[in-house]
Amino acid sequence: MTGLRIAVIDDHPLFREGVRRSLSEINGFQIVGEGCTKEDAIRIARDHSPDVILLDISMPGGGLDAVSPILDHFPDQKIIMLTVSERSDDVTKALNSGAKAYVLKGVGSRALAEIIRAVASGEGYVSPALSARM
Amino acid sequence: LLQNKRLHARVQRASQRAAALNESYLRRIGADIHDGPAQLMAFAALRLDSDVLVNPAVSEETREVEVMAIKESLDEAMREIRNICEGLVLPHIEAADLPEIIQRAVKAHEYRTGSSVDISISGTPVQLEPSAKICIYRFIQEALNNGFQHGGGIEQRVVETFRDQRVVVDVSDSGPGFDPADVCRSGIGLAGLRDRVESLGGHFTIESSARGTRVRMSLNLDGLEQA
Amino acid sequence: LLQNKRLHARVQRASQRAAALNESYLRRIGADIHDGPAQLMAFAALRLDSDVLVNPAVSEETREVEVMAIKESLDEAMREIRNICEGLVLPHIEAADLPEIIQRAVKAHEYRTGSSVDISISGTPVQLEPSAKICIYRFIQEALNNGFQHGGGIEQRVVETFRDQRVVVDVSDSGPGFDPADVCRSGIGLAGLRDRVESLGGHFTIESSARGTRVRMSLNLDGLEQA
Ligand SMILES: Nc1ncnc2c1ncn2[C@@H]1O[C@H](COP(=O)(O)OP(=O)(O)OP(=O)(O)O)[C@@H](O)[C@H]1O
Ligand SMILES: Nc1ncnc2c1ncn2[C@@H]1O[C@H](COP(=O)(O)OP(=O)(O)OP(=O)(O)O)[C@@H](O)[C@H]1O
Ligand SMILES: [K+]
Ligand SMILES: [Mg+2]
Ligand SMILES: [Mg+2]
Ligand SMILES: [Mg+2]
Repeated sequence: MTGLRIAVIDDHPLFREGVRRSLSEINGFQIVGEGCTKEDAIRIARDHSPDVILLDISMPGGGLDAVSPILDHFPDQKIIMLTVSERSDDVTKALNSGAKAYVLKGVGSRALAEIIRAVASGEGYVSPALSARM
Repeated sequence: LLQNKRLHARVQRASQRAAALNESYLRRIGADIHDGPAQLMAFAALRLDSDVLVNPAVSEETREVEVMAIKESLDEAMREIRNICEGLVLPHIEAADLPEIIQRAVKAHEYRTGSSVDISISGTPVQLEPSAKICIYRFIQEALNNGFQHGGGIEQRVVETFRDQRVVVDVSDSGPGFDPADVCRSGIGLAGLRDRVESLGGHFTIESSARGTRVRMSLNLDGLEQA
Repeated sequence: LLQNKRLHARVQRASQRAAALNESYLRRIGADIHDGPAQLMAFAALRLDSDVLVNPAVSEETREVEVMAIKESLDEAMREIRNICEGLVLPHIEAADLPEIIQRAVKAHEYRTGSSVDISISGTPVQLEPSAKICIYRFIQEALNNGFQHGGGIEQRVVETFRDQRVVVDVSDSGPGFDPADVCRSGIGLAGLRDRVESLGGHFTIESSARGTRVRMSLNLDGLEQA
């Protein structure tokens, strides 16, 4: 099966499992890597070059600190932050570092799938609750 | 005068640390919520959107399994939130006297851990400020918690005595003990207790050996004059 | 000596109240969580049990509506939890200097309320303890909040000045004012601010008239010696 190749980096196993299951029941996605640290994110980007990386913020090493190292080597890598944090500092840092999208956890599976497709095709996205405030 | 100044300086430093401590306590609550309930709720929200829940082609059994998984994570989130809130909120202790406060702190610990704790109370009737009651409650709560977590919960005891106008509360266990010198001041457990007690002008001591640990606090009832 | 004793007594009383205050703050957070997100989650959990979700006889549309209602209340619960956590956790202020702290407190208020606040900062470079920084941040946060809630947010200003080794921070508005004598000491807003400031040996004053309100705190940089 082909389709968009996705990596999920999040230190919460249940949430990761939720993403895996959600994408697997929708056609057109394939999980090619899972991890739970900043180092995992960098390694998976290098070894699997996924189409899109879903990246948590609050995890060992810090998700935000993985963005620049990944983009330094693979400038075209598409990264979606998927996090509980709605701190404006985090949003700003993520987007300034080159993440293509910033999605708040609480997003539904179908909505998430659409956002991933949009980002894969070159669009950006920020959760409405946040973009309204910026 | 010099002594007075030193004492004053100590109280003030302790109360500065108590303020910083409170902030780190709040930060810990924030982190607890973020790492626990928030993630579980995020999972529930994600899965609630799944096609499995609405698609008529999906079997009743498959749907049932999915709904149960969502419900479980929501239930777990609610349990965690309840625990966090419970730890936050002191029982109303304004109206309680010293024996009641000690008993409540011990009961809450026994209930939470399923373990049992010996109590001995002097029974001397003493009038305490709310701040002193809070301090004693939090002291017993955290010290019992440490005895359970780090001391294996072995022979835990709470002993209250009254001498020379001082209320003395000991919390002890017969666990493996530890070297208090190894514990850094910045923690929010033992260091927090010391700050709480000293910011009220009281004394705080730890004794620990291979035979067990005793943490002691004492408060002078006449306040600072005789501190 | 007598003066020293009185000063000491004041600091100690304030720090006792600060301890009680922390508890009531924690209690309020507990109550906020309990009344808000916990109720919404309970609602979601209840609806998740509904037969509508699994019964094959129910139409896709009906099921969809039910799922949406559950998702709504979960979303709302998450929003509330995020808000509560945000208010809990101070930005990291250890590394920040005084101007930054003031700016952050003001920015956070402007961001949250969508209103705007004037700032004036003396620019005198001063070294502050973390406890003093926290105190100033929380002071500005709560005083701006009051000015917005009760003072209509009219011409809100934060002014920092430095004189005689004291950092002075004023938060003011041109709202309708109030009689400070009417405010009971047990609140956790203004009373809390006073206790925070006094427990660090500082001064706290309120001036209010029909032309507006000014709340002022000042801290002595040389600590207690010259307090
Ligand atoms: N009753 C005890 N028996 C054995 N070791 C103890 C006991 N109490 C404390 N300690 C030791 O002292 C350390 C510091 O205790 P403290 O309460 O400050 O932090 P903590 O319990 O590790 O974490 P926290 O209380 O912040 O959750 C503990 O990690 C443990 O090693
Ligand atoms: N800037 C202000 N303008 C007008 N009235 C004020 C102002 N600040 C405070 N007050 C009055 O003083 C009262 C006490 O304020 P305080 O901050 O102690 O409590 P609160 O704001 O009512 O509640 P809380 O802060 O606990 O949420 C307010 O209810 C209000 O009547
Ligand atoms: K996160
Ligand atoms: Mg995480
Ligand atoms: Mg501990
Ligand atoms: Mg207020």
